[in-house]
Amino acid sequence: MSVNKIPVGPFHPLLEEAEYFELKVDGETVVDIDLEIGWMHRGHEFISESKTFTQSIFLVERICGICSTSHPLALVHAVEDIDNIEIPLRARYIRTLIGELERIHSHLLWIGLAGHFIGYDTLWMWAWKYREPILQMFEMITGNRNHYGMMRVGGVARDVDPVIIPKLLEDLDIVDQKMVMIAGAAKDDPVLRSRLKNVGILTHQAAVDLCAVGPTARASGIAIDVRKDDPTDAYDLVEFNMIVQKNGDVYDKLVVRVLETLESTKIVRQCLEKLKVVKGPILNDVKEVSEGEGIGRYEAPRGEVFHYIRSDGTNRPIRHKVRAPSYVNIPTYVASCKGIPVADALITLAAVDPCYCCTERTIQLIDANRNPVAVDLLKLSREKTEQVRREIHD
Amino acid sequence: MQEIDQFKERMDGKISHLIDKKRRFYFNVESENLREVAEYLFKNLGCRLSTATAMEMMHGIEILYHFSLDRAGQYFCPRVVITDKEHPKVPSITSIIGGAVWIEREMFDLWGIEFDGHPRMEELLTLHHPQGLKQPMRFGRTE
Amino acid sequence: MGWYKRRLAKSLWVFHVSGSPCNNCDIEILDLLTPKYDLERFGIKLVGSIRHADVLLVTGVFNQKVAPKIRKIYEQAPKPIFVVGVGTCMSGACCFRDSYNIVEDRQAVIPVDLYIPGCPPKPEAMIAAVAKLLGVLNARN
Amino acid sequence: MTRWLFYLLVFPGFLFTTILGLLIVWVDRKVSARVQFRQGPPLFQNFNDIFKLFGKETMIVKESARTVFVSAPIFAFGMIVLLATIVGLAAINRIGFAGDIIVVMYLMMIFSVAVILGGGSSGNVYSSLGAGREIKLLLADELVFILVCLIPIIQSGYKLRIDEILVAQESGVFIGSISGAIGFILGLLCIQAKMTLPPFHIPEAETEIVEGPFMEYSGPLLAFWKLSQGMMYVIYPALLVILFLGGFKWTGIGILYSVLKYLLIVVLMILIKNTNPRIRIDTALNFFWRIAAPICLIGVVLSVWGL
Amino acid sequence: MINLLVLFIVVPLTISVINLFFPVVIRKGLTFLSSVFLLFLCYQVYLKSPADFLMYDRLVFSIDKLGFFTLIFSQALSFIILIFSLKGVDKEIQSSFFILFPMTVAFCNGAILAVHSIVLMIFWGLTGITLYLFALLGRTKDTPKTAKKTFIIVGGSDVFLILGLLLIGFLEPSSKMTLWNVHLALSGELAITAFFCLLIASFAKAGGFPFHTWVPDFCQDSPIESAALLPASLDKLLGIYLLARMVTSLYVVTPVIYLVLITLGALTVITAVMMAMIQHNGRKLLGYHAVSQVGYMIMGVGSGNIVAYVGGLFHLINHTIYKSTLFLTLGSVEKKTGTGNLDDMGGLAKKMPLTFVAALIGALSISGIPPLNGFFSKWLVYQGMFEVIAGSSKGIQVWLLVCLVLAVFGSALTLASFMKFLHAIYLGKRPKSLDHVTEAPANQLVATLSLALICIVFGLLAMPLPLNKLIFPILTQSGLAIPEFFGLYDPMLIFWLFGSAFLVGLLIYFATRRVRLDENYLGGMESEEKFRIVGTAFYNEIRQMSPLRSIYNWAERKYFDCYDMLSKVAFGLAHFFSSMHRGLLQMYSLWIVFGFLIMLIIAVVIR
Repeated sequence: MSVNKIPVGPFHPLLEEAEYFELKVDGETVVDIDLEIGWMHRGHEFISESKTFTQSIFLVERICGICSTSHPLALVHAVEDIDNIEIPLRARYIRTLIGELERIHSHLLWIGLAGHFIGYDTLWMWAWKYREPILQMFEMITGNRNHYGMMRVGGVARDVDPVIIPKLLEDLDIVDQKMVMIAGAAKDDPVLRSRLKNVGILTHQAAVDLCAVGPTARASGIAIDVRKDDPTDAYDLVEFNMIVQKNGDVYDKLVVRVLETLESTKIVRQCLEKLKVVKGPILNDVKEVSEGEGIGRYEAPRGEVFHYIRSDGTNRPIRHKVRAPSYVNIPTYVASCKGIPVADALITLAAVDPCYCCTERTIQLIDANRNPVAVDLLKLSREKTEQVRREIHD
Repeated sequence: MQEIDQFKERMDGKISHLIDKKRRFYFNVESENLREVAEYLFKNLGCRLSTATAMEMMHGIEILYHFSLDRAGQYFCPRVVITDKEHPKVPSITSIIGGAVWIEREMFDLWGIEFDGHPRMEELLTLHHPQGLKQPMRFGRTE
Repeated sequence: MGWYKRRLAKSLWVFHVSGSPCNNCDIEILDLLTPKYDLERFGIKLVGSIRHADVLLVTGVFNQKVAPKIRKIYEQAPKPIFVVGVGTCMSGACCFRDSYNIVEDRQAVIPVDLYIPGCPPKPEAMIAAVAKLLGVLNARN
Repeated sequence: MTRWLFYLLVFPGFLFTTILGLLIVWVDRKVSARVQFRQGPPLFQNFNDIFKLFGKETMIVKESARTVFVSAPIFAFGMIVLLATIVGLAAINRIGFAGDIIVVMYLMMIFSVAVILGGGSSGNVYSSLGAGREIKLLLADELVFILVCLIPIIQSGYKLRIDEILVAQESGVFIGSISGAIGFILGLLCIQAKMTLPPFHIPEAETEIVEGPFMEYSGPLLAFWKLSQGMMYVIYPALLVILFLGGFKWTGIGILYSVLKYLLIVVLMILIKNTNPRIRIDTALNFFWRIAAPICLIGVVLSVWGL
Repeated sequence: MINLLVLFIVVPLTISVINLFFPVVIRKGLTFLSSVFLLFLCYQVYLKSPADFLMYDRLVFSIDKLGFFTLIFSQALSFIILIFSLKGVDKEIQSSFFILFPMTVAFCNGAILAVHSIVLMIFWGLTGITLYLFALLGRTKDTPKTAKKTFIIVGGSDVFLILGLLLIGFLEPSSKMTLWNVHLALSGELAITAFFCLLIASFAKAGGFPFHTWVPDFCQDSPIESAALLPASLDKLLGIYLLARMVTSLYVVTPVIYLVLITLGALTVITAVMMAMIQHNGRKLLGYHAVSQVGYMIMGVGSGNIVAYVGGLFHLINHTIYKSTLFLTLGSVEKKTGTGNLDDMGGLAKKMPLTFVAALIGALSISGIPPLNGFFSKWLVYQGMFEVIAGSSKGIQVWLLVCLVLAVFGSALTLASFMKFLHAIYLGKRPKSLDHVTEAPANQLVATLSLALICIVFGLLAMPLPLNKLIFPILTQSGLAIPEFFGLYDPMLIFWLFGSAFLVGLLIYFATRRVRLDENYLGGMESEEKFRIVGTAFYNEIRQMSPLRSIYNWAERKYFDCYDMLSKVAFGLAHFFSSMHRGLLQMYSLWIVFGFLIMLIIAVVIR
């Protein structure tokens, strides 16, 4: 038997980020697989220790661009956990609203990319076309497409303008309608089904042993969801179902994500309806954080985000631990990728919706006064462009 | 919470410094009892190992394991304190929990904590690092 | 050569290099290809192999591990090749400036022709920048 | 001699097929874009792409067998030009020779040979993997393609010349019979696979093996591959039109019919392309050998009895 | 006047005997001289008309056009293989090799020239013995087993040959045991039995299904020069020569037999090529192809159509040419790298460019790529097949169409397995251990390149050279009409058109290129030795496909190998009987009673 090795990465069109897999193959069958990470490691946890809690929020947002509100949410949960800080009801709904909108956009993103990975560009384009209204809703609510900066310890930073709520609901209806269509297209397409069914199976036992979380675990029949198990924010006030499938193959992971998106639109609608009614403050001003430790968790689109904060009573943490969902989901490849063809192995690797930025976080925050200013950057950019142009003219 | 009471009863004498907050339960455990505690939490209680946090304190290096009891939304956090800062060494729990491989590798990588019985004690994030970055999270690393 | 540059400006094949970003710029770059922004209108296409590329879109702060690889990628690209730095990270290292693991002088790793600041840059900004790049190419006539 | 050079380089051959092919690729990209709610590229996009590639650097791998690496795409290009000339002459000028259909069938395999030689010579692991997939895909579709080609041969009374097959269709196109319809549908799938279009773009799967055999190619050499692929867009559907739809006519309303027949096949191919994910190589083998081949064999048997 | 034909046998045989007493260098020289002399002799024979030979020893040796056709190629091939063997044969076997070589040529010539049945039997048997001796020269651990297997299959088939020839002599006493102009009608059990006896002999010699199993083993274990000489060239020539004799001069064949032959041909093509695809050993792969190509010849010669007959004969010589090319290039590679395992090779195209070119041409030719010679002969066979099909009834049409599809698909499979062969040896990433490899020595290059050149020439000038000069005379002599296909498929036209298109491409490339050298692009990783794909694993998917998987597994357990199955049965029976001999008197008496009963029952039934 001849065994050869295929490198996947660091730059490979399969995954947008830099990572490096080494597939040991016999012909086209993957015999063994090894992963080397560290290409994204930026040292978040180290920077974080020099930041105030409020500054940290902006830093942890930049752990990952896709789940860019999950990390701040988990962080503020962790800080609130130290002193058991209560937050206003309206803020709770707004947090849930943002979180669920993000889940929709993240799942749509994965569905699209999964389509791209198996060479189904139409699915990609369709999914991303309907992801765009969600980003627009974000822009209406928070003023930015990504990196919203909405979370604060004790509440949220920005209120949802009641004027835009009807418009948001209207947009949501369209998205909902299209989601049903995409769900139908993705679930019932026989070719897609034959391509993904029984591919890269992660058994229930392996998922338990490898401590998988989120849709990866739920597709393998483990019914865990932080939103149900340890409800924070408004999750105990809204109605939704937990989606659990049995087989743990790529197809089930797809189904879990598609159905969860529909549940999320349900939650978003409930939140928006409530926001019409519930009035009140959106931020409990938290003056200081006492000594102690706190754990914050939030169900990000990829699974449980875990933040641990240890405070010594000052306004900065002495230890800030971040554990992103991909960090425990990616190692499941050892259980699901062996003995299957290369083509299947690659889609299986992509099926946990890996986010290496999250995995290799260890963020370190920077002082606020050293934060780069946008105007400077624009100037820099312009100068550079001019410089290039001058070079060209010469 | 009956699980916590059960656990306290079962592990009586092996755990100390109990902090029982709402849905969070912190306690200290000696490194020789760590595997027993982990096995009980993982196998008997059906907890999931969420992650482990290493931190360098004045009195030594602490490793705080986070076990999540998902059906109750409860966190069990055994804390292991290692006083030997130069050569920190702890028994590995990879043989009990498969998911601990990366978690322990990362702690070895960033703090230099060695895990006895780990199948592949190798750097996780700074493997083949061109500048040879070693244990960046330890104090006195550069300054 | 003027004729050729015009052809080049109308057919830019883009290769995406990710040097320790937060993933957001990468997703926004992909977003550019999708129905709402559709860069294919300008003849811009995402390619998988560096050998086919005309433009490298670089994102991120470059940690020390990935920097040599990015250099290698740049050297392996067939000339003429243009490098576009997307995001604040590329131009100013964003909030990662104090980390122990990033490269200070990114210009030394890969000579950037054009920066697009923003965290992440809005797709419209990127289209504007691409249009500028086309202008630059046309200006080389 | 001059006449043959004209055939080769201008009319059914090089220039005509190239220009038409690049326009058809534009149709492909445009229709795909419309299916995906996009605008799509401008009309002369592919010409710009090709001209641009001719001005780029050619990267050649130091360790590779350089001569093979360089000559493989040109070899493929030459073969496609030759194929275009033979098919075009038979379809339009009605100049054929005995057994030209067998020659065409065998010439079609050369493209895969060139892809494998070019991919293999670079020494790249992805290219090798892609070369392996290319040859497996060839095996998968070849069996069915032989059977598909047999159906018109049998229906025309064992004529082995393209022009005689066309003459035999003047009383009624072969797609009108049951076996002809079976042959046409499976032929469409075979052509999809021969052109490595989705769902059969297994050898050059971008997100798996990074364009496979074409991965190391750049500049003019890549342009030759792209040109060849563009020209395949002209030849292969045209072959299907010849075998099952009665070929092309250049008089009166016939022109419109000819263009419509051709576009019908192209649009069908684009639709198949855009509504299916890439399948695995073993699925492709299973599909062609165990599902398509028996069905096509039934078609052959039916055509023997003139159905 | 000395009989020229006798010289064909006497000269090499004498050289072989003389060689016994001289050192290796002189052996080589003498063998070479004799080979040159025989070639010259061939030319002399060509100048004379067949009638000239009728007066000499008509009953022992004679020559007609078919014989001459076979003779000239056996001389030419053995000459080129001799050039290859002049340098590079293993030191240990060199001395015996140059004794066996002329001997083989002599016996083979004897079999071709024999006109009397008894003479044919003798020489036929003798070639089998030299085959066995060559097999014994092998240096692998399986050599004795392979040699035994070869001897039993080929020698066993000799028995059938003798039986068949004797039966013909008995049925047609007027022929006086000659082989020419018998034209026996195929009716009656004895005639048919004789036909099938001869068929077995010819199939076993040429390696047709199901008597092919010795060929791959022989190719794997014996010296590679002998593999190129015997199973690839001389044995093919002999076997198909006999088949051609059978269908043209020995018998008047009925359509049913043609159907059987075509089916057997198609089966040979497809079974052998499917086995070839999954081989990991280069020689074994070529060995299976040596079998599969026989299928086309059987189809062609045995289809009863004149075009296909021409195609079959043409395919015979084409096969000997390109298969020798492939064996010899593999030989060069093996001698340089020291291994025959495809897994350990790769990327040799840069180190052995000329050998690669020869191998490439051979591979393209065997896969039937126009305008090379392999395509021309296959094309003739297909065309003939179509004529046969067009003239049959509908049910038979379907049957023949399936055979035809298998044959056409067989050549796609051939292409596939040769792409794997080429990729595994010459393309892909080169392992470090092969960095020292250099180009093959001059004599080997001369041999392989000249063979490759013949491939091209026979492909392009198929009509004027081999067909007009050698094959059409056979037809006229047998009283058959020369088929009407002039001015049809023109390889020269294809060649010129393709050449011009290629030239245009080259011009464009040279006008626009700006070359820079670089290492492999692997997503930013260094190009390391471990990142390589060997070609051998290409067809794992096909091997794993059900139901092919079980068939392959059976084949690897030798369920389809008649020799192995028979030997198993024989050993099983022997074991059974030996276990019965316990030495107990009661048991023996029981046996006697039992046997007596059986005889009684038989006697009763017969009455």
